[in-house]
Amino acid sequence: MARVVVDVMLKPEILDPQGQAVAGALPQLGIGNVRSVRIGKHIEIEFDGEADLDRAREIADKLLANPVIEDFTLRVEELEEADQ
Amino acid sequence: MARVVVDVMLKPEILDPQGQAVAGALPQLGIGNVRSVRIGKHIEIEFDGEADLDRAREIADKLLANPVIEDFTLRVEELEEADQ
Amino acid sequence: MSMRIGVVTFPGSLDDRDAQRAVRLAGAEPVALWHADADLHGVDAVILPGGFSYGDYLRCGAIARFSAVMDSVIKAAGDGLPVLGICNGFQILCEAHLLPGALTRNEHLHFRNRDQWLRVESTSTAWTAGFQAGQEILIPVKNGEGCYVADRRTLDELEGSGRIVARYVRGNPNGSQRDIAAVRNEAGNVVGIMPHPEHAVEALTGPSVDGLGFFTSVLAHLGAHA
Amino acid sequence: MTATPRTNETSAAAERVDNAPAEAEAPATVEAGSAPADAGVAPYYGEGPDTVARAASTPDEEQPFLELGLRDDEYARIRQILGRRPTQAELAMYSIMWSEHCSYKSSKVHLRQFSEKAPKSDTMLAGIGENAGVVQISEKLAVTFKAESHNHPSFVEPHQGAATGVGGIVRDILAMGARPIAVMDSLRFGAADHPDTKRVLPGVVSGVGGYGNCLGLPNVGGEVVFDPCYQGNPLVNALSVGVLPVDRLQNKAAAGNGNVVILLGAKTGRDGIGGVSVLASATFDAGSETRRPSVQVGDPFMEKLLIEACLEVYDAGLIVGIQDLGGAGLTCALSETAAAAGNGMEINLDLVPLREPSMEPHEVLASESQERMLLIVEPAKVDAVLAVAQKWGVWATALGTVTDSGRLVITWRGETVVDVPPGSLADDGPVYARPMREPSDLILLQADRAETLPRPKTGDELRETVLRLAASPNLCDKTWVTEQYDRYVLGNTVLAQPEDSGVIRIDEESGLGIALSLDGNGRFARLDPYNGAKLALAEAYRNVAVTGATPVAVTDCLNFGSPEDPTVMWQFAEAVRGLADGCQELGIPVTGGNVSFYNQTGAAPINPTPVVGVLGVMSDVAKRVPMGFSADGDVLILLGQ
Ligand SMILES: Nc1ncnc2c1ncn2[C@@H]1O[C@H](COP(=O)(O)OP(=O)(O)O)[C@@H](O)[C@H]1O
Repeated sequence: MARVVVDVMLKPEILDPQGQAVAGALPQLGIGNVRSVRIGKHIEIEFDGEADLDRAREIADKLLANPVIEDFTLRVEELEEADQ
Repeated sequence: MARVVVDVMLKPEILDPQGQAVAGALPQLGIGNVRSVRIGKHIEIEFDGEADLDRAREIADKLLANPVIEDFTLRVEELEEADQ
Repeated sequence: MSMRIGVVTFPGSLDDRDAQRAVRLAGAEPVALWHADADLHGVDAVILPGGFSYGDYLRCGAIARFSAVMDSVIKAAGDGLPVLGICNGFQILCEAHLLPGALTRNEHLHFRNRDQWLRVESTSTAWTAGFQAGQEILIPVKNGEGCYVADRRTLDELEGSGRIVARYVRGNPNGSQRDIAAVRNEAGNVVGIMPHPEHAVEALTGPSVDGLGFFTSVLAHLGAHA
Repeated sequence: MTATPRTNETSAAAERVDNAPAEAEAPATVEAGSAPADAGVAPYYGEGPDTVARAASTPDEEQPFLELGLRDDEYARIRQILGRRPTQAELAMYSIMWSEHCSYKSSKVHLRQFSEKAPKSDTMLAGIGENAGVVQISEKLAVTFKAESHNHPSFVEPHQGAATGVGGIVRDILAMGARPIAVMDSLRFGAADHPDTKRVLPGVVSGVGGYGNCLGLPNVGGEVVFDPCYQGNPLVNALSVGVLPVDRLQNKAAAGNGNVVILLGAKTGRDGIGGVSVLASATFDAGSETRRPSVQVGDPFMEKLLIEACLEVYDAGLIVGIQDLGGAGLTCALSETAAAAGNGMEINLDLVPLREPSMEPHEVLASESQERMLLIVEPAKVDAVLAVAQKWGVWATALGTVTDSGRLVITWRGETVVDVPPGSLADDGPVYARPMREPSDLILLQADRAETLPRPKTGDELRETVLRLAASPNLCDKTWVTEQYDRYVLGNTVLAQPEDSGVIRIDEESGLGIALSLDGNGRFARLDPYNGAKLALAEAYRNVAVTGATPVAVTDCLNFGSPEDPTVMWQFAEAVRGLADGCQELGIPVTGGNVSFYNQTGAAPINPTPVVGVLGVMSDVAKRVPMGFSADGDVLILLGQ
């Protein structure tokens, strides 16, 4: 069993209000050295058998990312690696 | 200049309706070998100078993730690496 | 002298003027508080209103929780000041850890606005003392992230200590665990509620006037403790 | 903003402008640096920008005006106006301002009837030609409302297209000096069971809801209609209404030599500059691929802050003029405000806060970035305006000054790239009397009468018909849609869905309020556009009247196919004539509206779809009449035939 990780981000030229709002709030936390924040989606797809990169790409393309405004990257992740 | 990437995921015991909705739609695409889909946030923080991992951890801890329901992971990413 | 009840405006607060109206209709004086001003101006109670503070982009209430006014609210709440968080205000109270649990994306993934029946289960709070235990009331619910979650231990503890203030009845609009619509802190001065009592204070504009009870309750509570 | 194809772009210039007095930005964002001077820049045009001086010295340089949607004779006229070829930035500006969407070049000759046939009125404080019509409803208060389309963007990216449609109409209302108090949406999709409807409908609904809910504006009504003719071309028509004290009415004229021009709100990015990418590809060999049309993304949180900041600026009397930035961005705002005052302007484009520092001048001028307003401010009040912006966390940047030169002069990196008479952009665009012809199939369509359909004859058949009707997508319950909209926020919603009209209380003390309805019927208009438009008007008028309100004003959204198709033009002309006649008969004016042409898939236009909004006034909303039976034993009476 293995996992494919898909990261979906807005294309660079597309406005990211989320990231902007977070970046704008950082000074309130006393943080001044951040230039920008961009926020996207992190998706973990677990397959029954092998990690199926082609299937994952198809899922990302059809369901996870909106090609009009978003790009995505894919990678296989070993499952031992626990979160956090 | 470099970037810190923070991935925020719901804790495993918290229901993820978005991930479930995607997983539930897969059979319609003829995809049967997916065991589960979980959807979280992928956040890219760019610093003015060096990538500041401690600051990033502080931001993630205080703001980006809610410890009641979410976990996060951090990593530094080199900036040459273009998006997708 | 009439009671003075503060209503905080954050950038992106939307129901702040509605909360002020409800306070006025209940017979108190609404006092506008500003997120960047730590001064609570001597108010007798505070309402954190609904809306989309900071666009609610990251997580509802996550950013608002760091405002100057919240430092004061957190401190005053510890000293017993009655605080009511409605919708976004409830989310802010959870983010500030004044209340347990968290509010997440509605189970059905849509924003939903409907007239909702609730059962009031705890009347030992500053904001619900005027209701009968078990009373069913009708007030609007409207949220995209109103699904109340907490781990099982917290939920059991809330239930065991009577800290579930209201539950959804005749349908759960967002998938909240154990149909939770409102909770309180241990002392009962801090209450968070997802539906909007301030939208049910006039027969002309609301589905009922049941919401008024929250605002008259706090006045009675303040009067009794004056 | 509408569905018409985007065009745009050029650049130009001669001489330079000097720059603006002050620059300030609010702390809303962390990204630093508003001036693009420090930008890492892609080489532009080899030796630099296409300046006015360069344009004068290279008269024969080929320009992509056709790709920008300009005709040969239009291009020739631009050259004649300028006495030289336009610069790239200028060409962009003319192509935008002379597009169908901005110039109303095909519709103007017909729309005149609205003014000509309108009843005399002294309560109409602003009418057609302003950002939105304004009607006085009491000694102290006025109401402004308008409908607008965002059809094409909503097909490309349903959520953002619909969201920015709401954002755009709300800024029109705001620009009049009003606090927006409600929205409505009239939606048309393809067949309910078509796979693409599954993509478009939920996206549009979440976009309308997401933006309106986050702005805190109750949604008080609208329509959801399904018809295969909208499959490739859904209609998203949004209406907003606002209220203002009569003496807070704003106007867009950039009056007063020496006054400062301030851009307020979001940073400028490459949003919606699809048309302009033609220019990019004409001047860049490499790298132009990344410059493809960029979807406009809305930030309702920013718009909420913008609303509060503008209202504070109005109440403190800090501005002389204001204009929202809509589909044509800075180009439209600068030229319209200057033209409205008969003035000139000197603008330093380097001062525009940019999201992407590498933007070219024509891109900055054509950008459709959302959540921006242009203010005209006396120099002594600039600091006060900047302080308000700071308080609300929105960017505010002085871009230049009003002049009495009669020229709009724009510099970029020290060079003049635009030098034009603003009126030539805003007011003197081409006007066409397009050929018109009745569709040849109309007779056949009209001959196919309902009377020839089989009628249910038995109780069972009748039952089956009733059930089929009740379950049909166009008649069934719309709760799935309307539940996603906040109808309670602001606490003044007296009637909303499922009622025939939205009713909103304006004055808590007196109970003064308004009623609004938004209706259309494309199928009927296809059969008879003249009466179809009248029918839409009558429906909205009746819906308002039955609540107990007195109808006082009309707005419209006229959704049609290509005006270059004579049969579409005929449908349009008939519909306008019908609406104007209907308004004349009912004695109420059209105070504003919107034309959306080119709603077609290939050669197939949508059904002609005039959507009509009617505003009514009620002296005491407590007397409103809701629909539905209120008590046992009430008597039912059918009025009319
Ligand atoms: N897109 C929409 N946005 C807001 N309200 C809507 C929308 N579509 C329908 N409604 C509302 O839902 C209710 C029912 O709509 P509909 O079934 O079309 O009724 P009617 O035929 O009486 O107009 C009406 O109050 C209408 O205003």
